[in-house]
Amino acid sequence: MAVSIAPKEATDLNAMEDEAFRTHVRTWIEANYPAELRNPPKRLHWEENKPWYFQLAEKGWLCPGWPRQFGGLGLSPAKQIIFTEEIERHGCARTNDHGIVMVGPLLINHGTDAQQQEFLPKILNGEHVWCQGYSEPNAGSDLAALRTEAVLDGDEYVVNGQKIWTTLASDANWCFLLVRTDKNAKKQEGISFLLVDMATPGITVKPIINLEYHDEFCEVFFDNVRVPAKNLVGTPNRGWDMAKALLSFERIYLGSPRLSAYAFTRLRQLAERMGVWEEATFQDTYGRLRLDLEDLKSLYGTFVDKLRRGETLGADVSMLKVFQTELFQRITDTMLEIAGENAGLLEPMEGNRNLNPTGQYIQARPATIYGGSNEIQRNILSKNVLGLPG
Amino acid sequence: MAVSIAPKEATDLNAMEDEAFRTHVRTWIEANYPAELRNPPKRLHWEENKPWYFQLAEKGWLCPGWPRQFGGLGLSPAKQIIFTEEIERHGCARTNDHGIVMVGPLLINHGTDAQQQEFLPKILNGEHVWCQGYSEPNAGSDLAALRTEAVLDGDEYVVNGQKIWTTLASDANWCFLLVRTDKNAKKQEGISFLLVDMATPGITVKPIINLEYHDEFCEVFFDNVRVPAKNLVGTPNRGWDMAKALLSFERIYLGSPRLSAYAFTRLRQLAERMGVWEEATFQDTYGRLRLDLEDLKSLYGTFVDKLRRGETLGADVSMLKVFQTELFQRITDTMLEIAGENAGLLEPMEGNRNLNPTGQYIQARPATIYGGSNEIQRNILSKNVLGLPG
Amino acid sequence: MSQALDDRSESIRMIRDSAGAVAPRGGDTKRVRAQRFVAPGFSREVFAEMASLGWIGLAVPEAAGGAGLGMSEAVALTEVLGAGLVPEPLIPAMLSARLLAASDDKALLDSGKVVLTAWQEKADSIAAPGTGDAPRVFIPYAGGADVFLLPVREGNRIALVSLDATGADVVLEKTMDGGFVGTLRADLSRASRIADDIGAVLEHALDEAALATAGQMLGLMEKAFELTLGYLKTRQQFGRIIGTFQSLQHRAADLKIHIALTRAAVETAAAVLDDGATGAVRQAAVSKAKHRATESGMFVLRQCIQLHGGIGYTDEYDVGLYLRRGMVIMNQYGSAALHRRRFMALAPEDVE
Amino acid sequence: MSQALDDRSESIRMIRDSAGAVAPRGGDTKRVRAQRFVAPGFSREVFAEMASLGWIGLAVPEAAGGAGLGMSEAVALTEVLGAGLVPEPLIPAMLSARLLAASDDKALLDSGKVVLTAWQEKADSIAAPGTGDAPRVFIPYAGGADVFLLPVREGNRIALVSLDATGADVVLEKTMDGGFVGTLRADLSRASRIADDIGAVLEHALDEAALATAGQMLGLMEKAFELTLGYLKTRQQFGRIIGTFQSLQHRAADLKIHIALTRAAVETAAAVLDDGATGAVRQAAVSKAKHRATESGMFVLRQCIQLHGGIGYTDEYDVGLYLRRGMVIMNQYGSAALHRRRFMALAPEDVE
Repeated sequence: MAVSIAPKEATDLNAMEDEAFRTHVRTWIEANYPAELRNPPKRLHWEENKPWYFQLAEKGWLCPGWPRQFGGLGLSPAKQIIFTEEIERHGCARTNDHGIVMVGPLLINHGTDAQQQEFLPKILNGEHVWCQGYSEPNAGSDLAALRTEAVLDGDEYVVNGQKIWTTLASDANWCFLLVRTDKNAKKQEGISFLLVDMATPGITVKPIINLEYHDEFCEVFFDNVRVPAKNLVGTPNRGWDMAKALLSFERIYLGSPRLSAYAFTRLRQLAERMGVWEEATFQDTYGRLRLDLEDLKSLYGTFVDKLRRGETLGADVSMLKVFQTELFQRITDTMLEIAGENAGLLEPMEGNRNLNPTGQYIQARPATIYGGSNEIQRNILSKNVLGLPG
Repeated sequence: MAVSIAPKEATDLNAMEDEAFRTHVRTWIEANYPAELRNPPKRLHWEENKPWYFQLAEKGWLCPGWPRQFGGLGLSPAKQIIFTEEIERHGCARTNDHGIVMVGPLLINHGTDAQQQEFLPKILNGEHVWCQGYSEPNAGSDLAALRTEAVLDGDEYVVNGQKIWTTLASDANWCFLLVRTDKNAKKQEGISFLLVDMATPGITVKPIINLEYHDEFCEVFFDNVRVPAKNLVGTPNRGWDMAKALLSFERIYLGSPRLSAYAFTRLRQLAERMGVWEEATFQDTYGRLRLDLEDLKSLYGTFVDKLRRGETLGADVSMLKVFQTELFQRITDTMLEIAGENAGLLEPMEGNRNLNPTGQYIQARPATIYGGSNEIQRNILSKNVLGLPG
Repeated sequence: MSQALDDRSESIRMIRDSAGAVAPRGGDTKRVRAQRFVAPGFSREVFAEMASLGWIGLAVPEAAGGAGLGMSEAVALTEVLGAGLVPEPLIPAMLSARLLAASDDKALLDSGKVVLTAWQEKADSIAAPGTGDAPRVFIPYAGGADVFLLPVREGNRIALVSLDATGADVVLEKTMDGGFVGTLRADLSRASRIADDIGAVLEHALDEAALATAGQMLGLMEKAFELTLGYLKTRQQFGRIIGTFQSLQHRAADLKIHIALTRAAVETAAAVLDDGATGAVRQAAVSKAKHRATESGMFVLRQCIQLHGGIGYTDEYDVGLYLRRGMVIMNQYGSAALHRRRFMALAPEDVE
Repeated sequence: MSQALDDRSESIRMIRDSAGAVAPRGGDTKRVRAQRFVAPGFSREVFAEMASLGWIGLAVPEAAGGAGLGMSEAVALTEVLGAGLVPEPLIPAMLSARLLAASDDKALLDSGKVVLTAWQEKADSIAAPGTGDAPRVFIPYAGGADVFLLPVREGNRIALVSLDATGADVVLEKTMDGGFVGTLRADLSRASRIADDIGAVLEHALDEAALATAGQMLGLMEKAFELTLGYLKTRQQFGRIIGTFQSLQHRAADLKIHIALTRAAVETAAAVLDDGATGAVRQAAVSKAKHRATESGMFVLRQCIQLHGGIGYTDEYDVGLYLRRGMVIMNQYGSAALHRRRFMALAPEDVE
């Protein structure tokens, strides 16, 4: 028998008119989202995030894309887009969402009934907070070169190795992990998907201090970590294709104009504060950035339209990630250029979180690196979209 | 006995003080250079150029870098730089100078006495006008892939093949040619240097119309062209190193700020004519370009200083070519941007040769391609200067 | 917006197909090359064919004698014609058709005559002051006109007069692409008044022409890039297909992004206009599209030359034709700077 | 100019060598890291060593108690110290030394005290209005000052007063690189006047400080690029040394060009100042160098992070230290925009 999890939200929101739905979502967000957490300057930790997370869970809105059969909101693509737009418009912090956007869809598509029954409810109620164990010190852009290995020993896998750039691993109690289960297979083959309880003995999490002096990313070390074999998702040695499919979510997410759009509003505030807003040369720079942003929105819109029509996105979605992240950087470059000596301050200017050129600037740096560096994205575009040879 | 050719210029100009020498050169140029040929919009043909060419020859100033023993001016590096600066400052057209800057030095360094005695005087008196047969349809950036072959038959080489991008071949009566004389050798080996009379039967010159609707470049076809074996320069199959050495002249020449500097003065005139000169945004764009130009001049100066000290230039001279040619393009891009519908006119605006945005723009296009494309220059920089692998 | 686009997809497809009649699919440039610098710079036969296909009055309502289609179809058409390097002055003729539909001389719309509007008084402009005695400049293919329309200011209104081109004082200049532009010094005493108050219609028509030109630039970019990709996939240097060089691959990826941005901006703007937008909303959409098409268009065309190397600099090879056409149209109906300024001068609430 | 540089090559070499005492050759960043966010943000011992090496008064004439060297030596020194990420406020101290040499309190020059000049009244400035009661802002490492110098306007002249830092109202803010800047609200009633007319000297000193900062940026660029080249030559991805990827090779070539342009601009400017240039000629040379150092410097530092990939974003790896220091100094003594405007406002004949 197929798994069935009762959704918390009793209403089928797909039945609402788009604009009514938008208002409904907006109203609820405005009433419930903590004001002091709007547009946070850094990625929030679980401790800061969880009141909002549990509020979403309580409302039944935590997993808007999951089918209602699995306890999700079951929104249509078009409605999901509106939902996301409203979340972004309000400046809600990104939550610890790996369970929601990665593990959930993974298990819904590839999990056993038992896995679905065990894990999905605990994502929905916030009991399990997930992190993603993909990158390794020598397998960053070249993810398929990963070497963390899992060897079957009885009904357990024994995991040894190291992951890096694991976002908010220190907040997570579960980890979905790419491991090598066949060392003799070709690179992309022999990789499997494991679900690992972070409390298992042998796991060490070490935060990485980044250029923001913040600890969003971690290293995670695995030393003879024993994982039940039933926690392998899908077919052994066939984890790579599942992992790649999950990354397609990330590419459209990273191509969303929201980061650039937010930085852009702050650029104006900074320009006004620095007294350059009225200058013709600044206006010209600002106009160029603004038109880039508006055209990015138009291009993004064409991809969103595809989602709305239920189409899958092709490799050309990489265009968004490249242009968005580089625009984000150019906007924040401009911030430093006009900030005078404030370009060197550690904290927001005058205690005003909206005047934080250095924070924005530093935040923009890794955008062109993570989620597949822009060099990788351009490789994808040239080979998979333009058909240029090897 | 070594060759000795009496120089026309009786005075040893090296003995003059630098500033006196500069004035001397400048005065003579101003008195003798045809006013209507200053800063010509296109490369001049021999018919237009030759009065000035013969004037230089008559004065004995045609070959400032050649030793006095070979009939040159014998200028020191420092004096040569001043000489070139004055030529460029006045906007003298580039002459059909391949004999002067390429064949002369080649023969002086590698020619036999007989070759020197036969060819050098005829360069000095303007009887021989040379063109350079290097590039081929499938050997452009990859020059060493050339396939035009010369097979020894008795005391003659029989040449078959095709050259392309031969500058002003239709004006030349002699050609120095890179040919393959050993088909079995490795790519760079088996290449020789031949001197070919363009009147030899079997040679066909076909001008290439370029984007300016001008015929500066030609294709040259060789069909069983018989060249005396004594016209081979240096050691057979060892022409590649000589050819490369001659190209080093070109790299500093192509890095000279003169094209950018000239275009830059015209940008200002155009801006004034279009009524945007006073605009703050234009001033900002202009200021950026101007500072780029000034910094290019500073960098160029450091290389010229090396020449002045008699040092040889390293591969890092490619930096000049890259930055200069791309600056030249950015300046002319800006011209089109402010020119309104004049950006589409074939001829200079209002019959004023100084208002010729489209001519300048089109002229700037091949600058990043010829003389080793900027892609090739960046390869050279990364490998030979920065030591990056492979 | 995108729903509207979906609804129109059939008429857009039909327009694209029909464009093949004039812009050969294979991209044959023989006719285009033969036409260069041969007065009037275009073929009257091909122009007549365009008229008979209903393209001149494409966006004019059916009630006023047009085809009743919209800007989504218009930019699809100018894109295909741009890719085909078609020289015939369709966009100027469409502009005139808009004016004629609002005039007393609707018959002229269907006459098959080449009607060009001499609206422009200075370079880089999208406004028609209507100064009566000002020379009208940069009229595309003015040598081929049968009739000129002239906006003429009368107090607060702009009237429209028509003038037989025969005997008119027109001075022609050659353009980079083998065409001509003309300056008209009109003898208004010979003109006939055909509308009293054409100002708003003209503003609308100029916006449409700017957007159609952006569509044309999109066609140039697409086709030049297609040629370039083909070249990258076949040309060998250093014993390798040059398309395997990563620096060229990444540049090609950047060009693709700029083309995609341009298409999104142009098609979005067309949808906005087809939704009936007026005033600042219309201006914002048009300026955004024309700005992008000019900036990204010239970037792409420049780089296509560079990626071709030496051969790209020859007249013989087609890619240069696209650059030269780009130079001619880049600032028609306003440069990137003009449209950037216009966009920035609009209130944010109108723009978003 | 280049002759002058040749003549000075020996003293420049000596200065570079001696800098090794403070900026370890191997580029060890342990001391620098340990100093971060530890008040006052620098080591008084190292500062004292700099003083004893004669660096504070490097460009002050020997007759006035300085080392009698010039800006060519100064930029060579700040370049090496920049490459070593040395936090001690040498450039501000050199600026103060210039003023002290022209004051009645020359003894302070040799006192070994940390003397900082509180000249700045607003962000992004290179002019000292000398408003008596204005808070003085962005004083580097103000928490470590023993004495503040303040320019104070009196009619057409600018006087100089000194103020014991003990008990002064200084508010500190942390900077990205682990240092501090301070705002001083001075109680002028506690100050002593030490010069009556310091305006021209201060302008000169500010130009020198801007140029020395350009030299410091050059050092940051050079060292960050060196680290990056090393990384490109050793790091493997996709089974290859990443330095074999052409797109990264070409980017590295571009960075090299920007570094070379910066060096040329900085060293040329230093030679111009050492030739005794004044007024507009001096300003043009300095603005050209500071503009280039800021624009190209931040470009290079940004790209060095990118070329490192993820590891470049960690605090643990050194390359990020250079970016953060670059953020702190990029706009000190004037942003790129300020210097571009200043350069453009000068008459061309003064500039060339």
